[in-house]
Amino acid sequence: MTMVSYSEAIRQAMTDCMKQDPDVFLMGEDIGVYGGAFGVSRGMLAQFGPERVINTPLSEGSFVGMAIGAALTGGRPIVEIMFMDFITLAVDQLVNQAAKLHYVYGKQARCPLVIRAVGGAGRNYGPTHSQNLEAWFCHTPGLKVVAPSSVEDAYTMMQEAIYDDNPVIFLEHKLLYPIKEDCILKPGKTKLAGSKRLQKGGDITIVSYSYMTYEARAAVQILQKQGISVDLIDLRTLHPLDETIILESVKNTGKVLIVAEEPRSCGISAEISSRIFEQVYDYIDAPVHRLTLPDVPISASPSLEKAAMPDRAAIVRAVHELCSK
Amino acid sequence: MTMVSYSEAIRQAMTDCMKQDPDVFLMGEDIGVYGGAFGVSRGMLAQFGPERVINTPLSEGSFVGMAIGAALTGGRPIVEIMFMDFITLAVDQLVNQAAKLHYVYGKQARCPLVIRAVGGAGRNYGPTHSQNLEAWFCHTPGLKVVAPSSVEDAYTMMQEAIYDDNPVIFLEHKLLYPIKEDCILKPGKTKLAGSKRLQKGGDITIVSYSYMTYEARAAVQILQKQGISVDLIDLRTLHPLDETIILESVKNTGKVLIVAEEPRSCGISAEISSRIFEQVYDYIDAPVHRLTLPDVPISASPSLEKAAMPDRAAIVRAVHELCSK
Amino acid sequence: MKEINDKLIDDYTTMLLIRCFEETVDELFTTGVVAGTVHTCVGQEAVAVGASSALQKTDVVTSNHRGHGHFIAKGGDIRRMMAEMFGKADGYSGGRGGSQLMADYKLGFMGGNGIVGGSIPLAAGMALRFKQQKKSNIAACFIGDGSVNQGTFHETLNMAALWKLPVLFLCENNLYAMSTPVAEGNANTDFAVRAASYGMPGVSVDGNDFFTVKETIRGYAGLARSGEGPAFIEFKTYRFSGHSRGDQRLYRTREEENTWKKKGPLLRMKKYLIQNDVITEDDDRKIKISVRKKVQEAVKFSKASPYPDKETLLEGVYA
Amino acid sequence: MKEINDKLIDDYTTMLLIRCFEETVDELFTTGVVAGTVHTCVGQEAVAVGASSALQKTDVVTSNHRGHGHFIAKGGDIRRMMAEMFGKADGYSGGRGGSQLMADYKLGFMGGNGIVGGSIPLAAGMALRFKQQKKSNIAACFIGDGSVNQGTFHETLNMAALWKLPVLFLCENNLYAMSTPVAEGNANTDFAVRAASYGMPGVSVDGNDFFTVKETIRGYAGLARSGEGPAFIEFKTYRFSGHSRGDQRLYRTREEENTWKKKGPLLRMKKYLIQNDVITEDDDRKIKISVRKKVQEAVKFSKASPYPDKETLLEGVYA
Ligand SMILES: Cc1ncc(C[n+]2csc(CCOP(=O)(O)OP(=O)(O)O)c2C)c(N)n1
Ligand SMILES: Cc1ncc(C[n+]2csc(CCOP(=O)(O)OP(=O)(O)O)c2C)c(N)n1
Ligand SMILES: [Mg+2]
Ligand SMILES: [Mg+2]
Repeated sequence: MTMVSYSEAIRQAMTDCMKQDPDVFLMGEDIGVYGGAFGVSRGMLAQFGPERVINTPLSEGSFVGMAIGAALTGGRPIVEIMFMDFITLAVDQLVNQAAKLHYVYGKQARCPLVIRAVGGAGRNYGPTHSQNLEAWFCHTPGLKVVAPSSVEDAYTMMQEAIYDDNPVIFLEHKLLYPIKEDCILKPGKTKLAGSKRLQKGGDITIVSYSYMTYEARAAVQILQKQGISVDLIDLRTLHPLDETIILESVKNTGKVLIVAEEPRSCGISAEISSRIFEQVYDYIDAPVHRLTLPDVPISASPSLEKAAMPDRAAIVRAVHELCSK
Repeated sequence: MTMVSYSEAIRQAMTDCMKQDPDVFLMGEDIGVYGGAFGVSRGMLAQFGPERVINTPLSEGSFVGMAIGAALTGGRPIVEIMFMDFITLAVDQLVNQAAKLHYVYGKQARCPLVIRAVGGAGRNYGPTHSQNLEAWFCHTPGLKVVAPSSVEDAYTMMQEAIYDDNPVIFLEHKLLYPIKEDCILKPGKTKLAGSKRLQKGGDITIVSYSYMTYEARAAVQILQKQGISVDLIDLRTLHPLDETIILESVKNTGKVLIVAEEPRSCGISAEISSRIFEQVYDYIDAPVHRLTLPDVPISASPSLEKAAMPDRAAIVRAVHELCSK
Repeated sequence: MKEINDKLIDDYTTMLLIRCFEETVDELFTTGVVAGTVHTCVGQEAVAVGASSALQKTDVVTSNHRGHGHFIAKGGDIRRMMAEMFGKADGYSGGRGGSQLMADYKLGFMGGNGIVGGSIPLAAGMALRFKQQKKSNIAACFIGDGSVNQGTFHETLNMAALWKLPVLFLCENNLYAMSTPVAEGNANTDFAVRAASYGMPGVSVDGNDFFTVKETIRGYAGLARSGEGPAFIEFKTYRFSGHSRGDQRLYRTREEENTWKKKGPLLRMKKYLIQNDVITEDDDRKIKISVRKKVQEAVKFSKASPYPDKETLLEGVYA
Repeated sequence: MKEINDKLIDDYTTMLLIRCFEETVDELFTTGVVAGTVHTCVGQEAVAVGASSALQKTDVVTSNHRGHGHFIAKGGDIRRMMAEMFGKADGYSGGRGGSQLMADYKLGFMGGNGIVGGSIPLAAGMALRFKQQKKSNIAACFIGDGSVNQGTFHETLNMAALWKLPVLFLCENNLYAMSTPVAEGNANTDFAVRAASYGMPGVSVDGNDFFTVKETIRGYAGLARSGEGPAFIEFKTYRFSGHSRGDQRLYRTREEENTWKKKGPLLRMKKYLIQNDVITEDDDRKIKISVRKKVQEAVKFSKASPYPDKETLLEGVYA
């Protein structure tokens, strides 16, 4: 066992796949010598050369489109979007090309593409370098959206995303990169799986993903000491969403808190809440509670950024409130 | 009183505002001699000249950005996006510029911009000419999203959108354009208002917007004959959403059907459902039902397109099901 | 000689097939037999066929909204193409894509596109893949004059040139982007100059002359194939029909249309073939009849084909 | 003469102010006094000040991620700028925007931008508005060499030229886009050629020489003002610092940096001023001291300023 960080796990997964499969390659801005803005691909240019670690100009719309073209002809590109905020420039290619071509060309086209999107606030990078925009892609039939919250999942899910035959938006969170876990990373071709119960509990269900799961895990520890037992579910695959495990859990606890770092309206938290409402309404003891960003841009100022972001303390508060109902 | 079509009403509103206010002008592809793909601006080039009816090259990303620049310096541009599907190319400018600048520049910037987005299926135009993508913009703090469902509202709300000091996504539906109503259009500077009850009823609440409201109105007639009395609420303003009238209605009926022509996951219907769940949970007699597009691209084939789109028959069926619970 | 002549007749036949297919499609939509909208390429047949004649079978082609000609030239089965217009189950996309979104990956026809400029990076990405795999195939990307104003055009041409990708940008300049004349959409209408700004060869040629099209493409294709990188070729041509169903063509005059019709690619090709004794007037008639029959069969086939089963609506969203 | 000299001293002082501001900011971020990240323009001061000196007060300026210099040159209050770095309530954006997103609409500084290429259409839109209103103002759009590969660059330059908008695209080519050398991102590194492809004048000049910058901009600004349309000007320059906080500059050598430092804009300006008896060494020292004092005051002001009240979080999303 060794201590591995979240960003190292992603690098390791990409490296392992690239060693094994010549179809896998990287594209993105400053992913070469610089190793990417967050250093995730550091050293990979030296290892694999410029034909497979393609340092691109500032042309998000088109290098994503080129990756799609390469994927349609058998490549398995992994594209880094330096900050998820810039994925706005590639929305057309992702939504009108990558997401649709398999369906609209009558299943002839396959688009095995991974978009590594670096999302999340918490580092004072300001309004256009801190967003989580994954809900848009969950609203887009044909795309898959995944978000690992642990080091081990970062490794496994990156491999799974690479070998999936569909375009996958792979959400990474800035605040997760430095987090280390003691774990062994084993290469292997598993399939993208759905949500996962991280902790079994009977008083309340918490559903979260990405960095919010990290915060939720901390909150669960606090709550445990206070005698509240939480069923903690990490979404992992945000779209297409398999709600089975969530519904099961809610049937048991009767109470749910959904924690999502995203603007509130029309987000993932709303979708989960609605599905619970529709399907296990009879088992619910209290209205579902959503803990999200408010509908407001994310500020650079530490005080405003912190005020906007859900954290462990807010989770604990929300659980108390729900449990007192 | 005269018979006016939905597209004429929009043209009339734009014309009235342009006559009154030199800051108002149009931009878009083929809006000049051609009058726009759906003829909405027909004749306006002749009336106002090329300085105010600006026929653009195929550069959605940048002409939207230019409109934003003009708005920031006091203009009131109205931009036509020929098919809403192409708004994908302007997402960056809308989300990272227009939506945020007022907030992030500390309230100095104002961006009074109207984006006329032609959405909707039903005309066999296929996967990239039939989409409704408004939920993305409801997920974007700083944007307003509105969708008139009647001729009168088309006129009034277009005026309101033009005089609003924020960027407004103005959703038009292809199938509404030819619809005519007997009405008088009066110029005036009212403010964008929220949802509206179109019909009072006690058995069930239906919430819908845009063309789906048109279908819902037809369904309500059918249901009325069957002895089911519907409280019909037309959303009109999709974002920021004021749910007050919906909640009131639900408190009274205890049952809700939400009808939205949009991919199901993370849509507007989910947001409304969650808000109901959160706020009037105790008044609910049956789980909220969402009638939406499935999470699938829209096909060109009439049979598949029809199978995907909610219509009056599906609404009637859903109401029956809900009322039998 | 016989071989060369046969090939010429083949190409001429394909041009006629495209013409007949498109005129038939136009009629079907205009008369409401088929719903929706469509973009036909009547008048532009020399570009599609000249290109396919210059390229190799293993090269790939991407197309745009006006892509029936490109598809037929690449070997597309007109029955399945026609069935797709009808939205039928036997259509290339099983009714899902419609006129703009058909493909045949086995033939290397990588599909039409509903987004102007959308296919530009796709084609370059395919070329990138060829290059990574050290294959000698190339990608040919059909675009219109309107698409050169999309950001993807700029971004992709730069990267294609930078990485010397084997891709040809084949721009059919038919003088209008929908209703907008080229000079109303472009400060500089000399598109070949743009190529220079990316450091790639750019040239403008007569797109209504089959031979010019073919030879120009063959030249640059050879360069691309041998690692010399991409090229941009502009073909001056004209669409005889409106932009799409319902276009009243208010933005241009009937005189202009007539002038161009006289310079049409089919007339010119026919004249050449007859003058050079490749075919006779009678051959020409026969070819036209056979082509018409094929198209009529395709219509029949399409009418008989069922609509896609609603039960399949959710199938194929994911691979 | 006195007037001219005073203006020169003013401009030199502004350049020194920018330098001192940026070095201070760099230190504050590097030492962790301030969190987040920042892009400083040390080494590029001649472009910002040359431009402001050539432009008129009523002209507007848009900027990018590396915009402090542009803002100070346009008259920005460095106390409120510094407070914005600190994320404080007295910052230009009340802590909402941070280093990249500050504006002063009254001064005509229309803001920095977090999206590379994002401000290009904005500037052209402002120019469109001036044109519609028949004003003689112009818009100046500061961009970097990396931004020329964004689709917005292409789309906007075409429209700006097409409609003869009074906008100048001022491209600071500092040889790198983050870590990517210009030749690794551009097939053709001669950017001025791109302008020609849009039918607008394009020129490349020494961006480290204040006088060259000023005169070049003055010329094209005059043309734009009188209805002759836009221009693209490339300024060759160099950023002395890393791209942003934490950049180890592995993509370039220390020798290269030193060569450029010797060609730095401040050294050259000072040399000119002293050689031409506009200032003495002693004046220079005094200016530097006064500038340092101002910046230190700005830091003090910023430290004293409160963080924005959390209660205001939701304020100002809508106008
Ligand atoms: C991004 C985008 N914008 C607008 C349209 C609508 N549209 C389809 S074709 C067309 C004109 C294209 O002109 P050009 O590239 O010259 O091709 P042509 O139709 O002349 O063959 C337009 C505006 C579209 N499909 N995609
Ligand atoms: C659309 C977009 N892509 C990437 C980035 C990240 N980024 C910020 S500045 C920069 C380099 C810009 O280079 P250049 O335009 O030359 O400006 P310079 O930093 O050299 O002043 C990059 C990649 C961004 N902010 N926006
Ligand atoms: Mg054209
Ligand atoms: Mg640079």
